[in-house]
Parts: sequence; C-alpha cells; structure tokens
Amino acid sequence: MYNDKNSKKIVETIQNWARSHSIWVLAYGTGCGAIEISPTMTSRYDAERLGFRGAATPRQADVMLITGYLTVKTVKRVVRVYEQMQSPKYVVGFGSCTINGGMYYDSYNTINLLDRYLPVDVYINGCMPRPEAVLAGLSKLQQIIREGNANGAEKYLENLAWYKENQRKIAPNWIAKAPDLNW
Amino acid sequence: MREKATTIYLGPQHPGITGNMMVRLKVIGDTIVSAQTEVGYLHRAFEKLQERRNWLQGFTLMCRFCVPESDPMENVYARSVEAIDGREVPERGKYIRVMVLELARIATQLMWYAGQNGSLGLYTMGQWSIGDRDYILDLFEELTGGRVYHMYQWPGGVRRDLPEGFTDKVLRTLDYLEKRLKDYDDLMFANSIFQKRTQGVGIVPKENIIEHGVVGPVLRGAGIRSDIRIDEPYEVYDKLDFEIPTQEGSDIWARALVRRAEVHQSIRIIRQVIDQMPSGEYFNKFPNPLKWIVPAGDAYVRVESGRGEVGFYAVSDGTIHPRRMHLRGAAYVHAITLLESILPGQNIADVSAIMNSLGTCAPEIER
Amino acid sequence: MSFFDLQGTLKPLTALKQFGKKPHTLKDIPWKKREASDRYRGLHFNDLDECIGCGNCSTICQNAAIDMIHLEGIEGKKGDSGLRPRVDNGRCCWCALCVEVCPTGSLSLTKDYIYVTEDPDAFLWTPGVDNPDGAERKSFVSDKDHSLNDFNRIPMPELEGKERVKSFAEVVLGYNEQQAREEASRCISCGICTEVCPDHMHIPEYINAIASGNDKDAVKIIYDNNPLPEMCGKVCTRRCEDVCAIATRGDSVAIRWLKRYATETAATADLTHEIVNPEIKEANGKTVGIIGAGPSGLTAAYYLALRGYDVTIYEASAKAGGATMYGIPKYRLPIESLDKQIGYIQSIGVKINFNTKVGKDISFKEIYDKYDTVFMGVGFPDAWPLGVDGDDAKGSMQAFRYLYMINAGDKVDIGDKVVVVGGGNVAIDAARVSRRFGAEVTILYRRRVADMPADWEEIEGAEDEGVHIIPQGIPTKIHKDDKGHVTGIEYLKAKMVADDKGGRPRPVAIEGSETILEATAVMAAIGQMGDYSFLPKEFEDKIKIERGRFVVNEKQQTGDPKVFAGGDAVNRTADAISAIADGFRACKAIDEYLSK
Amino acid sequence: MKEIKDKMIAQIKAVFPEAVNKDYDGNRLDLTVNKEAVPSVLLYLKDSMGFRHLSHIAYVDWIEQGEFELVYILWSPLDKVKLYVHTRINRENPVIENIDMIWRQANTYEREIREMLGIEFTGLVAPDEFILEDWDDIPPFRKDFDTLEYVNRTFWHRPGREDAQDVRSTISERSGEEIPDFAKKYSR
Amino acid sequence: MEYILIKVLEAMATFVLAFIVGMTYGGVVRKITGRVHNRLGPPWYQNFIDAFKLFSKTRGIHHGAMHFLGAAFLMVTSVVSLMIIPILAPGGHAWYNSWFTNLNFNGDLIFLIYIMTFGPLGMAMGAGQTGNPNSSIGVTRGLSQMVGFEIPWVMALVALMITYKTTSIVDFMNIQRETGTWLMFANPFAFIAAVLAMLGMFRYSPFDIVGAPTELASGPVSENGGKFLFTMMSSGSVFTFAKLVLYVDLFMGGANNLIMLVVKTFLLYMIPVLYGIVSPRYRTEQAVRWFWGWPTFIGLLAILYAVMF
Repeated sequence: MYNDKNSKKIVETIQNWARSHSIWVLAYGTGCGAIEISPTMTSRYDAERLGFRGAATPRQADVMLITGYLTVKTVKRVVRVYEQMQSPKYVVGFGSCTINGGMYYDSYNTINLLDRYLPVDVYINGCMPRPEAVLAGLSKLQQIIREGNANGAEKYLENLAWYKENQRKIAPNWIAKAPDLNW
Repeated sequence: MREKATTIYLGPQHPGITGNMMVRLKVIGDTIVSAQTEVGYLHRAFEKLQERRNWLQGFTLMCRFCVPESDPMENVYARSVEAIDGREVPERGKYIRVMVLELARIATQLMWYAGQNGSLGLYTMGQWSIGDRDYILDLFEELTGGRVYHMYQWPGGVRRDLPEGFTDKVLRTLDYLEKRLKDYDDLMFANSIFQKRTQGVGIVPKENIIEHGVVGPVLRGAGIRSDIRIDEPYEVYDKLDFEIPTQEGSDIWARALVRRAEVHQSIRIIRQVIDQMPSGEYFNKFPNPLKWIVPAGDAYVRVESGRGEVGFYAVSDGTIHPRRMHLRGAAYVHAITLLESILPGQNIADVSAIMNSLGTCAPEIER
Repeated sequence: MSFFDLQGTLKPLTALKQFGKKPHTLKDIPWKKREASDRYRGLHFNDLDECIGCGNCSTICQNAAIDMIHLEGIEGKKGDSGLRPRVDNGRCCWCALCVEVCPTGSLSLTKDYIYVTEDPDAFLWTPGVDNPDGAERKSFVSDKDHSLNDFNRIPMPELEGKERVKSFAEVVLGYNEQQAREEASRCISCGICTEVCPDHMHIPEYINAIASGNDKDAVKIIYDNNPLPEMCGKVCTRRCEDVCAIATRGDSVAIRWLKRYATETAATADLTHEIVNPEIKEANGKTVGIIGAGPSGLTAAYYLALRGYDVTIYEASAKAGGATMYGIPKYRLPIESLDKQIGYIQSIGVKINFNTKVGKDISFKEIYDKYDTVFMGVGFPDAWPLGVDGDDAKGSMQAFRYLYMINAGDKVDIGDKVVVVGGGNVAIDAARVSRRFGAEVTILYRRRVADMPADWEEIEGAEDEGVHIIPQGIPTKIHKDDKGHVTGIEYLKAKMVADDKGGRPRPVAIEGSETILEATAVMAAIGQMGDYSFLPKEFEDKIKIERGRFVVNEKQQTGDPKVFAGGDAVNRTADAISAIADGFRACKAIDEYLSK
Repeated sequence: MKEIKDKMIAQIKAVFPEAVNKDYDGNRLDLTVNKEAVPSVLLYLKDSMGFRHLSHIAYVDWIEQGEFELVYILWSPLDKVKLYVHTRINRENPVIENIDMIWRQANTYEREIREMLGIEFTGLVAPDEFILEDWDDIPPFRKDFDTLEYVNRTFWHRPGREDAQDVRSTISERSGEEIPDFAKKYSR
Repeated sequence: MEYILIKVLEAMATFVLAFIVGMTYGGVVRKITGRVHNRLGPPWYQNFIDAFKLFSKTRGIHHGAMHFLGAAFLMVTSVVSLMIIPILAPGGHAWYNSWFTNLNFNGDLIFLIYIMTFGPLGMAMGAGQTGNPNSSIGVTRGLSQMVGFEIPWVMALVALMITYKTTSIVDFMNIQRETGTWLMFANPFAFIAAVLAMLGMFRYSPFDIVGAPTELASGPVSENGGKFLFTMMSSGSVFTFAKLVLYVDLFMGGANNLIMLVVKTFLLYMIPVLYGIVSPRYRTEQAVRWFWGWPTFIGLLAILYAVMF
C-alpha cells in the first residue's frame, strides 16, 4: 500500500506539512545576524509559536541559519556541521553577506557567495535582517517545504564533487584531511 | 593515580558559547585542568578594510565590531577622528550621544541578563529581558533608523536630531523597565539557586588584575572604582551626576550586582540628560566625504562600554584614507588570557557562566 | 547547604504571576507587516525623474553595491548622464550614506524591509523601477539640511559696491588657498558639467587636484584643452555651473573661480610654462595661417604649435585677445592677466602680426596661398543699432563699440545720464563701465529681470554699484535736442504674454504707456554682427555665409576644405569658451587634414 | 595636568635620556624610544611611575619608511595620564623583545601582531596560529598585501553586474572628451 | 484465550493513552512555559508534529550497534514500567475493574525501582558509543544525579512498605480506597520526600544538568537525531506519564476514571514544571548534595514516622 503512488504522495504531503511546522534551528551563530535570532526566538516575536525551536546539536537540527558573513575558518566548521545534520535539512542565508559578500566583499577572510559551498534554500534581505524579516524568511521556508521544493540536501549530494571542489579551494589542507560526509 | 584528561571543545558550534569562538578544555571529571581560547571564526579584517575606505566610509564598519553593543564603537571612531581633525561637537550632539550610549548600555546589560541566566539554565529571564530589550531597540529604530546597527554617531556629532516626542517615549520606556527590573530582581537576584551558582565562582584574583588589564564591570566587581566616564570624562559625563557601583568578591555574583546597579545608574543618567538637553545644533558638518582629508596625526580614545574599556587608535597620514585603525575591546583581554588563567580548577558547568560574566564578545576580539 | 533559604526559594515563584498577564508577543507577524519607524533604513527608492545620474551614490558606497546602469526609457541629456543607480542587495548594508550624499535628494530609503527569495541572483534592486510605489513609503531621506553635500558656496571676496565704482580695479578678489580647497572639496566629481562645457574641459579632475592640494597638476590638466584658462576663470559664461549636480538643490560648485584660483597660482608666463611643461613636437614644416587673435584663433594656434606646426596669426588690433581684450571691461579681466596668457602662448612659438587687418593690410588671397591651411577666428566686430527713431543722434551709440573704445584707451563723452538698452552681458558691462565714469545709469530691458541673459552675478553686481534696471520696457524713440544730442529715450511698458508654442513669454507693449527717460547717452546692446568684407567674392561663395555666420561642418571646416573657421563668427552661443572649443576642434581637424 | 606631565617627562628623561617626547594637549604624554629599550622603559613606567594599566598595543606599517611602528598605550589610574610609547622596527628584520612578563595580556597582542604583521617576538610562548588558519600569503595587515586582489583570486563575486557603467566615461564618450592620462588619477 | 486477547488490547490501549497524554502534557508544558515567558508559546499539539517530523527524517546516522541500545533501553524501560503500573484503580464495574492494570504483580514496586534505572544505563552505553564527550559527561551526570534522587525516593517507598507491609502497587491503591485516606496524608513525610525526588526524576530545572544545553549541547542525546530522537522523545513522554501515574497510584489514591487521572497527574506534574520555570540549574555535585540534604532528611523522617506509627 505504501508503494502505491497516490498514498505515497499523501504521506509525503503530510510529512512535509509536519516538517514545515516543526523546524528545529541549529544554535550556531556564525555571524552578526545571530544577534537578531535571540529576539526572534524570545518573547517579543516568539518563533516557537510557528514551530521553530532551538536545537543544540546538528544531529537534531533541521535548519541551519547562516547568519551573515562566513569567515574561511568558519566555513570549514559550517560544512562539517551541515554534513552532520540529517536530511531533510535546510539552509537559510541571512543578509547581504551570504548573497554577494556584503560589507566584507573585499575582506580576505570572508567568503562572498554562500551558494558555492552549501545549497541555500532561502535568502533573507537585510544587513542584518530584523526579526520580522527573519520570520518572513522562515515562513517562506515553511512554504517551500510544504510545496516539497526544499531539497537542498539532495542537491548537495548530487553536486557533491562541485561543492567539494569549491570548499577545497578555500581550505586546501583542511578538507583534504577530512573524510567526505562520514562524520 | 593520575587520571587521563579528556579534551572538550566548547564551540564553535555550541549553545553555551557566546558568539562564534571556541574554548578547548582539558577536563578531568568535571574539573578543568587547562583551557585554551581559540578565536578567528569572526575575523573580517575591519581594520584592513578601513584602510581601503575613506574617513566617512570607515564609520559604517565600526558598529559591526561588537554586535550586541555597537554604539561605543561608533563613539570611539567619531571621537578619534575628531581628535585628529580638531573637530568640535555641538553641545546637543554630545548630550544625544550620551543618551545613545546609556541606552546601549542598558540594552547590553539586558542582553547580559539573558546570557548570564541562559548559561545557568534560567531561561525565563532571557525571554523576559530580551523581550524588554526590544523596546529599547524600538527607541533606537526611531532615533537612528536601525535596530541593531545604528550608524548614528559620526565625526562632528550625530546624524539626525531627536525626533519629535522622542524623549517622552524614552521616559515611558524607562518607567516600564524600572518596573520590570523589580521582577528581574525577584526572579534572579533573590533566587537562592542563582546565588549558589554564582557566589565564589569565576573569581578573578585581585593580584592578577593589573597583568591581565582587567576593565569594566569585572574590575569594579573586584572592588576597584574605575570607570572611563570619571577617569577620563568624555562627551558630557563630567556634567552628570551618577555613581560608579563597586562590589567586593570578584566573582560572578559581584559582577552581576555591578551590572544590575549600572542599569539603574544608566536610567538615572538618561533622565538627567533629558532634563539638561540643550537646544541648538547637533552636528558640525564635515567636508564632502569624498574629498575629506584628515591631517596627519594619531589619537587613542577610550569609552566605557557595558563590558568595559573600549579603546580606538587611529592614525592619519594626511590623505582621504586612514593609515591605520585599531580597536581594543574589553573582551580582547578578558576572553583570552584572563579566561585561560581563571578557568583551570573550575567546574565545566560554570565555563559558560564565567564567559558571560567576563563580557565575552567574540566579534570584538577578532574584529 | 542545609540551611533552607525560604525567601530565595519562594520569591522567584512570583515570576509565575506572568502567566496571568497578556503576552507581549507580536502575534500578527509574519502574516502582517509591521510598520517600521519614520526613519527606518529599508530598501532603496529612487525618483527616476529627479535623479540626474551623477553616480555619487555609487562612489560613496563602501561596499561597491551601487552600479550605474542604462535604463530603458531614460536617455542622457545635458545635465543628466542617463544612468540610474542599481543596488546590489547582496552588498548593501543600508547605511544610507548614498542617501546622505545624493545631491538631488532623489534617492531615499523606504520603510519596506522584507525581501525574501530562493534565487540569489534576484537581489539586484533598481530603486524606483522595482518599487514604483516606494515614494509613499519613504522614510530615510536626505533633505537639504541633512545632506552631506555642501550646498553653500564659499563666498567670493569682492570689493564693496561703493568702492568698485571708483576705479577699474578688479572687482573679484579671488579665493585664497584655503577657500579654494574648501570650495573644491564641495565637488562630487561626477563630470556631468563636462558635457555642457563647449570645450569639454576636465573639470572634475582639476577640481580634484585642487582639493587634494596639487595646484600644479590642476593647471596642467586645465591647459590640456584650454590655453586661455585664466581668462575663462574670470569671465567664462560657465554653463557648467548651471548643470552642476550640487546646483540642483544649492549653489553650484564655483568651477570658474576654482579655475581662476588654479591658473593664478601660475603667476607669470614663464611660471606657466614651467608648470605646464608643454611637450612641443618637432616642427613638421607645415604652416597654418590664422586670421584674428581672439580666443578661437589663439587656441588653434597654441595647440597647432604644440603639434609642430608653424603658426602665424594676423590681428587687426594692437593687442591680441579679440573680444576678450576689447569687449570685456578691465575690472572683470585685467589686461595683465590676458597679457600673461598670450605671452605664454607666444612663448611656445606662435607668431602674431599685430595691427594687420586682413583685407586692408594684407589680402585674404595672399594668406590663403601662403599657408597650408587657414583658420578664421574673426569674431563679430560690429554691433546692431537700436533701429528706432532718433537712432542717429549724438550720444546714441553701440555699447560694444563703447567698450572697445574704453578698453583701447579712448575717451568717450557720455554725459551723466546713461541709458543702456538690452539685457546681455555687454549691456551690463557698458552700464557698469559708465558707472565708473560717474554717470547715472539705467538699463532698459524688454522682458523681466529674471529673463535677462546676462549672468546673475553681473546683474547683482550692477545693482550693487547703483545701476538702475527698468524691466519690461520697449524703446520706441530717442529724443534729441536741437544740436542733435540725446536728451531722452521714450519707451512703452510691456506685459508678458505666454507663448502659445511653449516658448518663453513674449513682451507685448501696452498701448498708451509711453514714458520718457532723460538721458545724455543711449547705448544699444542688443547684439553684434560680423564683418566679412575682407573676403573676396570668390571665397565668399565657396565658404558660404548664412545668417551672418560661416557655415562649417562638425570639424569647423568651411565649404573650402583648406579653410577652417571658429569663434563668434561661427557658433551661435558667442562666448569665449565656445570660441576656444572651436579653436581646439579646428586644431584637431587641421592636424588630421594636414597629416593625410 | 601640565605640571604632572612635565615632572613625569623629567623623571623619564633622567632614567632614559634617549627617549624623545612630543608635546600634546590634555592628558596625553608621548614618548618615542628605541626598540631595545622597550621592555626596560615599560617595566620602569609600570613599577616606578604608576602606569599600571596597559591599555593597548597598536601597530602601524610605515612601508614608505621601511618600518613597523608599535605603540604601547599606558594609563596611570592615579595621575590620569595617558602615555603613548612609540617604537619603530625595521621592516627587513622585524624582531623585538616580548613583554608578556610585564603584562600577561600583552601575550594576546603579540600573538596578533606576529600573525598580522610578521613581527617576531623573542621569547613569546603561544600557539602558532591565533586568528588565521592555514594562512599561506604574506601577513595580511602589511600594507603591501592587497586584500581585494586576494579576494578576486580566492573567492567569487556574483555575476550579473557587468552592465555597470562609469558615469564619467559615459559622459566623456558622449561628448567626445579625451581625458589625458595624467589627469585620470584625479577622476573618481 | 479471550482473556489474553483483551489483555493485549488493553496493553496496547494503555500505550496509546500514555503516548497521547504524555505528548500532550509536553505540549501543554511548553505552552505554560511560554506564557510565563511573556509570550504565546507553541500550540498544545506541537510535540506531536515534532515527533512526526523526527519520524519522517530520511537519513539517520548511527554509531554502531551499541548506539541503538540507548533508544532501545529507554523504550523498553518506559513500556515495561507502564505495563506494570496500574493505570486506573480497580473498582466499579466488573469489566472496568481490571482495566489498565496490565501486568502488575506482587513486588512490582521493587521491580519498578530497578527498571527505572535501566533506561539511563542503556543511554550510557549508547552515549559511550557515539564518541561525543558531551554525551559521556552528560550520562555521568545523569547517573550521579540519579544516585542523588534515588535515596529520598527509595526512602519514601520504604516508608510506605514498612507501614503497609506490601510491595504491590495495587495493594497500596486498595488500601487507600479502603481507608479513604490518601497516602500523601497518611505519611506526609514520605510524600514530600517523593515529590522532592520527583524534581530530579523529571529533569526540569534546577536538576536539568544532564542535558544542559549551555554546557553539554544536549548531553546524552547529542548524537541522536531523526528516528532515534523520535523513539527517545516518545518513550520519554510515556515514561513521564508512567511515573506520574505511579505517584498518583501511590500517594493520591489512584484514579477511577480517565478525567480524574488526567487531573491528578497534571496537578502533580505542575510541581516540577513550575519550579523549573523559575530556577536556574544546580551543578551535579550541588544537585546530589541537595538531594542528600533536605529530601533525604525528610525521607528519614518518613521512615521514622512509618516505624513509630
């Protein structure tokens, strides 16, 4: 019965609905946007009423918020953390820095284009995005998940070679030492 | 028998770390035997970037130095450029700056309320204080146009005048906060578990204060009455009446009491500022920013932030670009050598609380 | 530990009372947008019609977030580069510096702040196109008080009005170094001005050089395409300042005064030579004959000489400079200044034959045959008469002739009551010169004061000096006494009638409003005209003259390929900088023509 | 304030005659010393003159003069005097004595300076890497390190912005103006 | 045969009931916490969505066979203890009488004390396998804390056993029904000691050191995501419910019907929850010392009380 196409579709719809209403956010403040996460998650904006909740470890998290710029040193950790997360998993890019480098476009230590290193599902405009914008971005993510289009994890696996090549470009020694995906 | 030490990496992805940094701990059981701070996860090379930007453009980067408390950074930048350039700030501009700085101090301390209690497991406090901090951010938004990054104080004064009816809103918010601070006291300072967790923990030995360059609430928590606002009064602090709270004990509890008292003092200062606010200009215009040449020279100015002394060293070689800018944050010394020296012997459960109480701010360390 | 802290256990429990209170969560978010504050720095908005595409936003942006791009439907025109800003929201930090430096105030930030998408390439944001309704939601704007642009010009030190009329001393004193630096630093270096400059001088570059303290470089840049910059720095009509981006909301940058400042630092011809350090090419053996040592002739001569040509100028008067020497009163342009510049031009090998009137002292044919090419910068030596009754009276004269005679050192009897008819610079000059001879001067002009083609500074200066202006008066008759001397001028008052075709309003005389002004001299300053009698008929046919001007192509070449022309006798704008531009263009064309 | 400063200068000059001071207004005191003298000067200032707080160690690259400059900024809590101690180090052979036994916190500054400028501190005990990781270029805070060039080499800029025009050249193209090369450095 | 079938159905119904009530309690607690936090809080059914989402995770990483033990032991613990604890008090109609008593037997209280420590042991093994130091430390803390609260807890039970000379939960319920006095009034010291031990048992603040996020990420469950976490979460909810029912059975006279059961367990549950909302957490040694302080003293009193009266 489960293999029946229709029922599979129904199950998937329900699963996606549940996924969209229960999103655990990895507690990893990679950049300055993290400062607006605390208001978002606390009493004034209360993201928990929409199903968002902090997750302490990557194993339990569904979404990683890249809150702004990523330094080369952080990218390595972020990639590792991302690979530790369990699919389906999502990445949200916060602010200018993840889109095209933002303020730090000419800094030797920050990457400019996040989507070269990780598959990003939603970008939020702002420097930094204020909680309302964060919530708007997260509800956009919910919508994408409901529609079944949030397949960053699959994209990452499909294009793994390309992502790895890009990651190696900035961290030649580090990624080479580390095993692929087997965290 | 010597036990084998386990290595624990506190961070960079860890809910207990403040910001994006790492502390490598060697522990035996629950006791730390050695600690090594590792930073660099947030290094954006601001100072390098500022060398590529002109004197005005550099100002936009300043508030990003320390994300939770951006205004002291803007203030040191503005004042260092004013010092080299010989630029005066109108009286009203100075008062507005003091108001912004003190509002920022309250916001920082509210953030600290959240962080300190979060690290001890009292999440209710964090939910309250960050929610209430948002009202201050609303004030900032109305005054400066930005919630977190204000980009408001610049050389020569401030960017815009106070909007109409702003002071009334500030006073209303302060009244609300004072009411809430009583609730905070009941929940947090009266709490016996909080006292048990903080008293006698994270002691900064008084003999280490000088060699570690301890500043701010940590210094005052060790019983030394030192504050840039009275040591080297800037803006209009010499015209205001306020106290510098100190505590003996030098532990997390003492520092918490200092910070608590500082919030009250800040409220007091803002009330005075609003009373004394002069009318007139708020900004002495600088020349066209594209062609603004600051004469050669250097200056080091300091400001008392919520976490302690923030210093800024600026050098001009007489062109439209700064020669060098260099920031010294309070966390720069606290979170590395001081933290490394006081962590051994502490319980692993207290690391996060100690880091919070030292005022660790990762982006400020690495810049 | 065994001690039980009752208060410490129970007091925190009071926090539970919060359960009964209403939560302060903003529960409409994210379904409803929350209004941002009145100063919020959200997404950009640009008023596309107001924007002039100066690109200052793009320059100030420390994130290199703003590109200037062509937009469909927006064409460049004078005073508008035709480009519009596009913000890369993947770079922007919403610091609003772009708003603060926008000279027109067209750029602003709005209260909108939510922009969420899956496509990272969709963050290029053209303000005004992507949010056409943004005007209603503007929040962070830069009005005149807040703008970082300095809208107030450094005032030019001048002689007092009463002091001025006592002598022909130069009225404008010039900036000192500090004033010049300050004024130069007001410039935003957009370069929009260069397009309207007939000569396309490198304005942003030399102003920037002044601002950064490199006056010598400024002089060098100025001399790149203008050999008479000090003259321009004193009397240029400066159309550049009309389109100055700063002038959209304030005083334009004093481009003319800055040029004046820079060139005055090169105090002598020798010093100028040393600073400019011109690179003179080896003589190539080709020769150019130039008729008229006016601005166009001198320009052509200078740059041709730099390119290695053997250049000879024929000048009818005793001094070079043409209309700038004889048409401009000395309190505006001292003779020494002009002499210095002409001396410098001569110093690089330009030969000038003074007092040689072509057609009288030497025939055009002779010159035509002697040189490989001929350049004519003959100007407009004659003026239009007033053309009313009594025009022939003694004391009725042309202002242009009057100025010529004064500048040549002749004495002219004007009595003590002078009426100048006209509203151009010549009229004002004549009026102010007459004032310096102690006469009471009235200017009679057909239209309103605001319509006067003269520089507003000149008009103000004239008023300061006590010149009386009667606008909307149409002269109809000159009264004279028995001896034929002028006694007065009769005029009709006029009202302004809007032009049906959309042109500027026309003055229409009001019947029966005749008024008589007493006068001892009436000067007509209603235009000049050319004198082409020196041209033999054969050339006149070939070269072609239409409506009193030579017909030339865009290379200043006349109907005869060997003959080039420039200056007032060619262009309609009839000012020195156009003449210089003509000369410069002609120089390049001659170079091209002769190198073939 | 003036008297205190004068007295201090006299006291310093008596012990370190080669120190050069510069006059400033307010509470600023400015000294320049040889790099060899730095530890002894700082120790004397700390122990005998009350400059107990090391506020900052700033570093500047004066590439034109071929020198690095270190500025130790000290604060005297009692006299409320801020003291700048400048010292210059040759760029070719940048070595200086470390001072983390005077102030332990200097250790952090020195680690940073070592990494960002490449100055060697004799006797400094600290992990090799501070902020950077696997850095393989010249120390980034040297003036001859071009960060934008490094970015272009290492990272990407998002494509799609190639249609950007320069205002100045758009106008000069339209009007036929030819900007000479020597003037171009003044274009914006 | 029919009897067995009914028993099996009953057991399954018990499990479903425990799951639903436990998860709902979790959601309601989050809601209440949220309201005290001055915010709206998630809907009461949020925990179900979370659980279903975890169940729907497509990729799960495990760290060898031992890793499974963590989740498996927890599940076994919760299910077994649930099966032993009588849910509703016997009484009323005949068919009703035997409902939800499941597998209880004489001496089941002793077995319960043992089985309740079984889960953490499994966690310890699983956590050790993950290689995550946070997990290992968390487990160590969990065991230490368990040692702490087991003392007053066992003392309270011993006091009851001494008084009533039985180790069967059903017996205790019968005694309460027969005497009409709840044991919380019969031996208040035992009840207080048990409630204080309960604070530690439910791992709310101030005794949530086991998985304290700011110290240990999420402690023993750090390396568990997806279906592992789902298993732990649901068994945790069931276990919570089981423990609450046990308290109700022992001290509050059990419940005759579901409504009574929910009311009683919920009220009881609020004690650790509300205290947790306003408390920071104790360090491990502080927690243990706390349990060995007042609660143990009260437990001793309870035994004395039981022996004397």
